[in-house]
Amino acid sequence: MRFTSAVRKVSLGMLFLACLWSASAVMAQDVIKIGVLGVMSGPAASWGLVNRYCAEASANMINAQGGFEIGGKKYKIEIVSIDDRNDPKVAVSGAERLIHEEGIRYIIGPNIDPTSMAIVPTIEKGAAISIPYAFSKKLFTPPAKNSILGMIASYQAGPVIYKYLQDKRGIKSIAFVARNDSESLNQRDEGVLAAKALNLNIVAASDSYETGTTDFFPVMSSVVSSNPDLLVISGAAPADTPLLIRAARELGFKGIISTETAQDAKVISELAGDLANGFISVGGASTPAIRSSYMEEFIKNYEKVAGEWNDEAGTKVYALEIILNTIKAAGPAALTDISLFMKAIDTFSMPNPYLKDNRPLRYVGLGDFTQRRQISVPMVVTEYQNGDFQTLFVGEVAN
Amino acid sequence: MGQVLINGLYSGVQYALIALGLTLIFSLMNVMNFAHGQLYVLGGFVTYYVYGVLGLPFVVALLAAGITLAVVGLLFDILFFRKVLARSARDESTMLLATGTALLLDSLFIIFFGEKHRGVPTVISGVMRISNNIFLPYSRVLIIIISVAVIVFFILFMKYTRCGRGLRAMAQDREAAKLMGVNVDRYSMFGWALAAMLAGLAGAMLVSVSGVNSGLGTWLSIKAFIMVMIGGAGVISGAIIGGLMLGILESFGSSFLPGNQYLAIFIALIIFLAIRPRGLLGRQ
Amino acid sequence: MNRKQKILLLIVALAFYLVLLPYLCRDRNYLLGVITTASVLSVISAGVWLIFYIGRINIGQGAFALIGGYTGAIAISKLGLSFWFGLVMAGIVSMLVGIIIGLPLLRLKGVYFSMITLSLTETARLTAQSLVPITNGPNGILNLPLPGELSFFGITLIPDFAKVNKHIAMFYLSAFLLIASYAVLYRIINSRVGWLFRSLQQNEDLASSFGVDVPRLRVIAFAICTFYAGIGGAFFVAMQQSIYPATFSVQDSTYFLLYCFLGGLGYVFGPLIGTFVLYIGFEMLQGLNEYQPLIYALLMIGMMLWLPNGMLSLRLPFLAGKKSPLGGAK
Amino acid sequence: MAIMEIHNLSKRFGGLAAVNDVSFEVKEGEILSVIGPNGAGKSTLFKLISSFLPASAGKVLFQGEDITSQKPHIVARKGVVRTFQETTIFREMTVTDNVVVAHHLHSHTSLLGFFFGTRTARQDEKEFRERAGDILDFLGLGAVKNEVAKNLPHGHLRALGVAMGMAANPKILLLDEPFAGMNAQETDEALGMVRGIRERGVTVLLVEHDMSAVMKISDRIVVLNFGKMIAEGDPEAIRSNEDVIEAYLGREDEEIGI
Repeated sequence: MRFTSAVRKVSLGMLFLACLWSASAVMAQDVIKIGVLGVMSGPAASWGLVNRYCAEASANMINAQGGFEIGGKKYKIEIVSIDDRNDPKVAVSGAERLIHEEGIRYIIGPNIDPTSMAIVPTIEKGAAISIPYAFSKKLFTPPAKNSILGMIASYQAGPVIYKYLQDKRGIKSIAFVARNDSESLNQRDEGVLAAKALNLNIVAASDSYETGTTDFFPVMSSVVSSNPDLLVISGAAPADTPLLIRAARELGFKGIISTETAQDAKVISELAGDLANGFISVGGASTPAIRSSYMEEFIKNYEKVAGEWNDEAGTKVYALEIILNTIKAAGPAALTDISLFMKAIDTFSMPNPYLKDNRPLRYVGLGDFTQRRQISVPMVVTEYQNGDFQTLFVGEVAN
Repeated sequence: MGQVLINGLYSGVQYALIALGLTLIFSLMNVMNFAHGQLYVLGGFVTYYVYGVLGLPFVVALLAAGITLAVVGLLFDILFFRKVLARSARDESTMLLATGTALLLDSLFIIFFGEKHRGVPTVISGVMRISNNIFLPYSRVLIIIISVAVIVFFILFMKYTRCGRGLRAMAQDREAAKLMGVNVDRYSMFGWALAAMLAGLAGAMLVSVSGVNSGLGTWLSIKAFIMVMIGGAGVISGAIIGGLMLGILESFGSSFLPGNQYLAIFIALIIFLAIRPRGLLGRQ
Repeated sequence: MNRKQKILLLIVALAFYLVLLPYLCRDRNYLLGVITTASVLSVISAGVWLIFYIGRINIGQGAFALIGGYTGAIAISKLGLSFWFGLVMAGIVSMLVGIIIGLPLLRLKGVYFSMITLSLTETARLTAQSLVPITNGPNGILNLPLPGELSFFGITLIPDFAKVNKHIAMFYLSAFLLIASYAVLYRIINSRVGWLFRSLQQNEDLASSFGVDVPRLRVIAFAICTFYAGIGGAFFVAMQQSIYPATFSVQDSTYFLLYCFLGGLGYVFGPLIGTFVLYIGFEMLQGLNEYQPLIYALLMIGMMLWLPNGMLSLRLPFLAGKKSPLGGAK
Repeated sequence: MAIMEIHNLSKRFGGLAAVNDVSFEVKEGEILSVIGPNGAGKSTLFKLISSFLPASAGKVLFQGEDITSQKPHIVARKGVVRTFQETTIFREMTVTDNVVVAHHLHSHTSLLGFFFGTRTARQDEKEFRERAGDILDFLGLGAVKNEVAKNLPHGHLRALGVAMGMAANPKILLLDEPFAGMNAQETDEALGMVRGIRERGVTVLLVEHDMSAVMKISDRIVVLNFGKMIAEGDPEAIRSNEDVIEAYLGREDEEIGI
C-alpha cells in the first residue's frame, strides 16, 4: 500500500537523520578543539577571517611539531570555525553548536559587541570561555567572567594616543566620526569621554556613516568643516579607514588622523596612498622593528593559510597561544573544566614569543574590569608612512 | 552647502548608472534583480585586477569590466532567468531566483577575491578647489564625466538604434513586441548584458575612488531599489532622477541629520510611495 | 488520502515532533536549540506565506518580528511585566503597527509592495538604533530573564523556566506556538475566509465585483501575518535573552520568503517544511566554512530551476490531502 | 421607473476626456445597451458606473442614491454588479466553487464565524452550494459544475463569469461585451441567457461592440462616440439615426485608411 510504504520511508529517513546527528558528536581522542566564531562574510569579513587564519596558522605550526604538550601528552589542535555574519542570533546558535556539538570549551571571537554579548548566556550555561575582540566593559566586568578581551580596547588606546599627541604635537581640539552601528558608536562615546578627561575641545562627535558606504565625502565634509587638530575614526573597519582618510585629505583637512583599531598597511596604501602618511593606529606585533623570529615564522604560516599577510593579524596572533599555555599551566583537567583555567589566569605569565624584547604575556584588566580578563597584547602605536607602519611607541595596559 | 550639493551630484550620477541597469531589467522582464549590487561589485574587482594588479591602462580596465559583466549578464539570462521566466508567470519566483544569485555571487566573491578591501591607484590625482571651502578631486571629476557620457550614450542608444527601439518596444509590451516580430529571447539576453554592463562600468569607476570589497553588494542593491522606486520602476528618466535624488538626499542627510540620514530617507520613501505608488515618473 | 489516513499521519508527525525528537535531543542542547529556532521561525514564515496567499510578497516580516521582539523585551525589562503578558502584547503591538502601515501600503501591488516592505525592514532596524531611550539603541537590551511561572488562581500552568531544563521548556513553548499558529492557519485556509483570500490573490477586481471588501480583507490577512511575526519575535528574544537592532534584518526577511517559496506556496504546511529543511540544512552545513553559503545558494537556485512549486510539490502520496493549490494566474 | 440615473458623467485622463458629459437613465427591468465604435469610451463608462474608476465629474444615482466613486464592493452590495470583459474567473477552482465564493454578499456569518465553523456558517455554506447549483443549471453549466474552471471552453467561461455576477444577487447586472468573439450560434445562446436574466427580474445594462446582437436584444440603446453621447432610443430609431451611421462609417473609413 502506497500510504504505509510512504510512512515507512519517512520514518526511516528521520531515523537516519537522527543517527547522523548523534554520530557527529563523537569526539576523536588526543585532539584539542578550539572554536573560532566571528564574522567571515559581508563588509566586515576580514575581522573574523583574520581570527580564523591566525588560529589555523598557529595550529599548523603546533601540529607540525607533533602537537601541543599538556601534562606529558601531545595533543593535535583542531580549529572549528563558524561565520556568525555579525548577526547576534547566528552567533548564539554558532556558540551552541561549538559548545554542545563539538564539545569545545574555548572560543576565539566574536568580533563585535552585539555578537559577543549575545553569546554570554550560552557560554555561561555551557561552561565555556570566549575571547571576544569587542570592547564593551560589561563583557569583562563582574558578574561576567567567561569572556577575555583579546586585544587592546579603544578606551585603553584612545587616552594614551590622545595624551601622546597632546604632549608631543600639541593638539587642542578633537573630532570623532563613527560607523552607524553599536560597535563604532560605543567606541566613539568612550573616546569622547577620554577626550573630555584630557580637556580636549570636542568640536564634532555626532557624524556617522552607514555600513557599506562607498563615498565618504558627505560625512567628511561636515566633520572637516569643524576643523579639529585631531580627527578620530572610531571603530573603523579596515575597509573604510583609508577611504575616510582620503576623503578628509581631499577635502583639505590638515590635522592628524588616528584610530584605535588595527588596520592593514596594504589596504591603506592601495586606497589612500600617500594621503595616509602620518595616520596613527594601533597594531600588535606586526611591525618589523619589534617582531621576533617566531613571529616571522608565524607570518609565513599565515601566508600559507590566507594567501597574503594582513596587519590586522598582529593583534590577533595571541589568542590560541595563550589559551593553550594557560591550559598547560592549569593542568589537563582544564581541557574540560574552565574553572581551573579561570584560577590559573590570575598568576599565569609566559614570555611573549612574538616580540624581540622579553615582555611577559599574561592576563591584565584589573584597572578597567576589576578582574584579569584581558590578554596583555602590547599596545603598539604606529604611524603610517609610505606603505608601512612605523612604531611610534610600545605601551601596555598597566595591570 | 555647495560642497554638499557637489557630493550629492557625484554620488548621484554613479547611482543613476546603477539604477538604469536595474530599471532596464525590470522593464524588460519584470524582474527585480536582487543581485544588481553584486554585479557592480564584480565590475570593481575586474578593474582591481586589470588596472591595479596587472597595471594596464584604466580605459582597458573599464572595457574589461564592461565586457566581463556583459557576459555575466548573458549567462544569468541563459542559465537562470530565462528558464524560470518561461515557466512561471509569478513575480515571486524570479525575485527569489535573483536573491539566490545574489547569495551565490557573494559567496563566490569571498572565496575568490578574499576578505580585504581592494583599491587601485588614483587615475588622476589632485584636488580642484572650486571656492574657498568647496573641493572636488579630479578623480571624481573624471567619474562624473564618464558617468554622464555613459548615460547620454545609453539614452541615445535606446532612442535611435534599431536595437534600442526593440528593447523599448519590449519594455512597453512584451506580447505586442513579440507579435511585431521582435525576437524577445534575443532582446532579453541583450537587455541583461546591457544592464549588467552598466553596473560593471559603475563598479569599475567606484574602485578608482572608493575601492571595493566582497560584502558591499547587498547594501548597494537596496540603494538601487530605493532609487528606482523614487523615480518609478521601468522608466529610464525615473532611474536617472531617482539616482540623482538619492545621491543628493544622502549628502544633505549626512550634513543635516548626521546618523539618521537613512532612517529619514526610508521614512520619507514609505510616505512618498503610500501617496504616489508609482514614484515620480512611473506610469500611474 | 482519506480522513482516517490524514489523522493517522498527523498523529505520527506530532508524536515524532513532540515526543521522539525531544527525547533524542535530551542531551543535545544545540540540536534542541536548532529545532526550537526552526519552530519559531516557521511561525513567522507562516505569516509571510499568508501574504503570498493574498497575492503580495512581504519582505517586511523582519520589521514586525523586530517590533514584537522589542515590545516583549521592553515589557519585560523596562516595564517589569511577566514574559507571558509581554508575549501577547508583542503580538498585539506588532499587529496594530501592521494594520496602521498596511492600510495605505497594501494598495501597492507586485514589486512595489515588495520593495516598500523591504524598506520597512531597514526602517525598523534604523529606528531601533536611533530610539536610544526606549530601545537602548545599538547596545540592545540584554540579560532578559527567562520566562517566569504562569499560574492561574494559584495553579501553576507553566513552571518557571529558570527552574526547569531551559532548553526543553523553550522547545515545548515553541512547539505550542507552532501547532497553534498552523492550526489557525489551516482552519483559515480551509474555511470560507481562505477562499476569499484566494480570490484576492487571483483577482482583486473580480472579488470586489461580487461585494468582497478587498481592502479590509487584505488588512485582516496582514494583521494575522504581523501578529505571527510579533509573537515569533518576542519568543525568539526570550530564547536568546537579548535583542539588538540587527536581530531581524533584511536578510531574515528574505529568508522567510525563501522558506515559504521552497516549501511550496500552494500548501499550508509549505512554510513549515521549508523553514525546517532550510534552517536545519543551513546549520548542518556550518562545518563547510565559506563554502556553506555557496552550497546553500546553489541549492536555492537549483530548487528554483527544478522544483519551482516547492518541496511539497514532490508528489508524495501521503501529502496529497494537504494540497490547496494557488492559481497560476498573476 | 428609472432604477439608475446617470447625470453629466465625465472622466478625464490627463487632458483627454474619455467620457464627456454623458447623461441617460436605465429603467427597471429593461435591457439597455451602450454601443459605439472602438475607443468611444464604452469601457470607461462601464468602469465609472460600476465604480471601478472614480469619476472626474457628474453623478451616478442608483435607486435615487448617489453611488458615484464609492468603493466597488459597496456598490456591489447595493445591487450594482458587473462582470468582466476578459475571462476573469478563479482559474484553479471548480466551477461550483467559483460561484459559491461569489455568494459572498449573502452570508449571514462574520469571518470569525466562518473561521470557527459555527452553525450559521455551515448553514450559509449549504445554502450557497444549493443556490450555486441552481444558477449553474439556469445558465446551462450544470453538466460541467465539477470541472476546474481553467479547463472550460471559451463560451462556458463567459457564462461562468455571468453566473458569478448573478450569485451576488444583483438588481442591475452590468455585462461587459458579452458577445465579443462569439460565432452566430454561441451568440444566440448568449442572447437567450441575457433574456433569461431579465426574466429573473434583473435589469441588464450591457456594453457591446457587436451591433447585430445588440439590435436583437436591446429595449433601448445609447450610442457613444469620442466620449460623447450621440444618440439614445429603441433599436429602430438607432438603426436609422444619421449620426450613428456617420460615427460607425466614418470610423471605418479611417480604419481602412481612405
